Amino acid sequence: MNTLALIILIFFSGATLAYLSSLISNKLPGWVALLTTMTGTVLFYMSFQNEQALSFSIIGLNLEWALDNYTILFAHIIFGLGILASLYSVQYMQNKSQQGSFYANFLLSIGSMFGIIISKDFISFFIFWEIMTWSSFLIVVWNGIGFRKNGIWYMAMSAIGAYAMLTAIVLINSEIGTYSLQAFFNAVQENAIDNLMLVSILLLIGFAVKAALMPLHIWAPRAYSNTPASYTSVFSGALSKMGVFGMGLVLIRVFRFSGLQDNFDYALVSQFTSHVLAWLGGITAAIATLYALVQKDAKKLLAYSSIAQLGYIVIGLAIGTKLAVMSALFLAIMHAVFKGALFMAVGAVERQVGTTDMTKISGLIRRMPWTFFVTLVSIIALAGVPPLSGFVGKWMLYEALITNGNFFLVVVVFFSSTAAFLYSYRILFGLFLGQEEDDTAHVKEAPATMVIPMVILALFLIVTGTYPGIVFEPIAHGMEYLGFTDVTWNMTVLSNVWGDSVNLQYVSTTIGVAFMLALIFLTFKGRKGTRGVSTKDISTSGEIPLEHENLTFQLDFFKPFERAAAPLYKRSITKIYEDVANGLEALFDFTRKIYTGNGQTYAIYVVAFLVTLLIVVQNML
Amino acid sequence: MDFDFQNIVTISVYGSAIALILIGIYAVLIKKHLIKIVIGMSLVDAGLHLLFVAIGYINNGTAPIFSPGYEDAATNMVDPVPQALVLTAIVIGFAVTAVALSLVIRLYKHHGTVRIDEIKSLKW
Amino acid sequence: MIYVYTGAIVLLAMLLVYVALYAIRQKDLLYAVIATGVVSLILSIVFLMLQAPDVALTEAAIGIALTTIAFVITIRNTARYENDNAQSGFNNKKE
Amino acid sequence: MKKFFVIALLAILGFYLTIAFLQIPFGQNRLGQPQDEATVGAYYLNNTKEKSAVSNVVTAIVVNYRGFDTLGEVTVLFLASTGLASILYRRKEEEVERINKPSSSLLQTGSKFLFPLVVLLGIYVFIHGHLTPGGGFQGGAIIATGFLLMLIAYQKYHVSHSMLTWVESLAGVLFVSIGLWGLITGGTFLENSYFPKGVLNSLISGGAIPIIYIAVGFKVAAELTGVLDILLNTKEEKSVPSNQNEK
Repeated sequence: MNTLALIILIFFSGATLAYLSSLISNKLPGWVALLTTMTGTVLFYMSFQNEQALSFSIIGLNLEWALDNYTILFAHIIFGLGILASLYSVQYMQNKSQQGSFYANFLLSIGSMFGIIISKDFISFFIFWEIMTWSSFLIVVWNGIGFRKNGIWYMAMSAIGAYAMLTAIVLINSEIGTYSLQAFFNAVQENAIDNLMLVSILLLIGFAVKAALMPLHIWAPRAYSNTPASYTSVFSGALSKMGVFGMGLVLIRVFRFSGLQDNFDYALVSQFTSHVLAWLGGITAAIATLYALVQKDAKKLLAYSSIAQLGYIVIGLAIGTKLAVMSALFLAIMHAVFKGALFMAVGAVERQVGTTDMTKISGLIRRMPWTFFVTLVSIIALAGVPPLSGFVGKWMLYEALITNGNFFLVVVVFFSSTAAFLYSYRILFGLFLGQEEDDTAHVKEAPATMVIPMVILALFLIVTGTYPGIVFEPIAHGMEYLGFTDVTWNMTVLSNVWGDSVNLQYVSTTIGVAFMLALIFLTFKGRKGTRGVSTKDISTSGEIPLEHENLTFQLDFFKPFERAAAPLYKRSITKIYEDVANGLEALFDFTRKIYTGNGQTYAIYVVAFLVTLLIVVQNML
Repeated sequence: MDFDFQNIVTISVYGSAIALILIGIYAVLIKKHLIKIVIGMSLVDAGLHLLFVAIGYINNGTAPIFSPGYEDAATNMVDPVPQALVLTAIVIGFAVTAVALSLVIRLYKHHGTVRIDEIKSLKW
Repeated sequence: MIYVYTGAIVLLAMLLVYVALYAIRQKDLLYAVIATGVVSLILSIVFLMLQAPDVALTEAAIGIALTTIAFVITIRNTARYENDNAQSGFNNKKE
Repeated sequence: MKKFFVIALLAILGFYLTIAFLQIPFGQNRLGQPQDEATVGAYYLNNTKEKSAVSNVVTAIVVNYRGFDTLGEVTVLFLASTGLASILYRRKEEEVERINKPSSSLLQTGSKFLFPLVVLLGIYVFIHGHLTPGGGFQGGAIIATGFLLMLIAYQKYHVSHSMLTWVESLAGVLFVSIGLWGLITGGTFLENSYFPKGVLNSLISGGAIPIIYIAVGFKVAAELTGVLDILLNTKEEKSVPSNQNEK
């Protein structure tokens, strides 16, 4: 049997099995999920070297599944995160009810993500895409709370994307008569598609929803913060990359290597679209960063941060030069790793303390040292500070933007990654540093099965910070599939077109030594001379707080900044969508007035319709 | 169109049938009293029946019955099919009218009125 | 003979429309219902003239007798005049 | 305003209807010669005499050629009477006298005199359905008018509902079983080949057609009588106070 079909089958039957096993015991589904993911992953890594294509036909539709290098790149993300998240999940979900449906959807979404990337025809692509959307939607509303607030936004936005994509697929089929992706790319090469731009833009809308691009991003913070953390790491790390996957295909294979660059109109429109997308990515990064700054909930903060990071990736893909695409794909993988680690860390805090509200927690560093270590490493990578791999991606992105002449975008990206320092410091400080509270004194470190996946991800970040070549290799292969030729990369040295180069080994050695010295100093310095007081009781400083009033410094952490940026927060996209929805509702309410309650009026409508039909048929046909 | 007898008959028969239909629809659409509406419905019925029978008619034809002594008259008979259809339709029309009238009675019992514009429970 | 036939059918057709209009315009529903019965009667004659004796007989039995009676019973149970609602049955006189 | 709109609509509708029907010449022979059998009507005219031995072609069509329609039609009638009964349903204790004033003795005597004659006429009409104009539907309706006379004339006169049910059910069963018998013996529902045809224009002719029409006659009579009885027995309502009527 074909391995690809076998992997899909394993995941889908594993989902069924997970649900059925929950009828026996609520503890079983977690292990079933872990076993399924492990089997699938092992099967994939055993067989992906010898490429196997599979094509079969169901009810007259030819479905083609195959692996290629671009696919393998994303398969690494999916399986890597999937297996770690399912390991993490076993303990994380321990005491929660209804694990059966959670794990069934968990496995369905992982399986369908793999299905999406191996699909070489639009039909199975769309079907897997919808399975992915639905399974993730069911996890978003899994805990049964906040359906109206969170789930409906996700569903509405996904519906917009799905309809756009379906329209594009139908248009493509009407032009070329087949659903095959390869035939579509060939037709693009031969300029055989009349309304190619419309098709591309519709496809891009469909992918932009999942990649949480600016006007379509509003579902993301709600959905990310409402899912259990063990799935959020997959959700934010891998599932959003499906949008990136699709955008890469469209932006690179259709826009950049279409064989139509000589056509002036076509080149103009495609470049315009790319520029718009790049700017949307930049705006997304900036705005989402600003929103991340003012969040009090760690999970929400990470959700906004995810949107900002996806913005960088979209910029890279939209710019479309060799270096930009490389940086985008590198950032995509790195984002999957560090955001997966961060969501897991926050999930661990949530499980041990019971909340992720940063105004209620502080000083967990001694209680949860491993989680602190993972968070520290991850946010260093997130902020793009040298010794870790985030720096590599940012470096390449800056260079790509500057060499391409997008100086304003450089400013935007620079601004948002600077602001990223602020929020990443806040999450570190809010959860782990500061005064240790009495009510968190009993907190223990998370269980080993939760810590190990996080630590693996953190170690991966450290290693790739010094040896980014490990990741560059599959990226280079993937880019060759997309159409780039002569992709060069180096294991440890970053060099740019101006002749400067950074040897990452020296950098990480230097910083590592400095870090060790500081750690030794701080360990021996101890806590002499500091006196612990409750941060939530500030009557000692002369003020008499009201009861139940939380006055810790965690509140209004960035108050001066917030005051400065206040006008920006006033205009929320959510409000625009809500206004549109309310307007539509009012319109439909107005339309409803034709139902007067008088049966005769309805009869008049019928006769009027009949007469109109008669006139139309008699005079126009 | 020259106005010979044939055309006069054509116009008067078809015209009266169509006029009956239109009058009936007018009553259904405009009249407020439910019984008037049901009257309108039966007028539409009547007009349709006339239309059907008129289509099957043949000049100087005979009824489709082989009366004793006229057993070979088949060449001169009017079309029996519309007549059979109308025969059925009249009986069904009575059933429909009876049910409609019973609904009128029921509505009157329930709402205390037979004016359709005062019965607002169709509002959505 | 053809003149008589033609004249009769044209006359009946005009009468049909006139009586139907009367039935629609009449405010006293009892009269309107009787007029509907008359429409059926004329229709029955027209059917007979159009060589459809079966249909004529059906229309006579059902259209004239039964339908009219059903209407009359309904009027007895509801309101006699088109303009009034509250009063029911035959017993009230028109103001 | 609404009135003018509707009149305009109806004018357009009438215009198109007139145009459409003026294209069908009135009184022209569109059947073709019956021997050609170009239309279904011509086929019926040409074959009824030999195949069914029925002189009334309309009867042959209603009962035999389109007999399935007739079965559906009597079903519709049955449904209508059932529907009426359920719409106008009333509990036993709510029943009141039908008519306030007793009828005059003239009406009573006349009704008593006419009732058997009317019923006899009805029976005559449906027994001769295959020979003369008329048949089960007409005869049934005539019988129903006879019962109507009695119902109007006598306050106490009551049609037994169980009797109506029995008559109707037996007639229906007869119809369906003749049809099924045709299915068994001849291969099609209502196949008219197993009864002796008889001689054209005699009372015993036409195979199963007279039997079916008699069954239909009884069934229609029972159903229409039931409908009228239900309508007549409806309680005369004094105006019901309703909030919609308070203006």
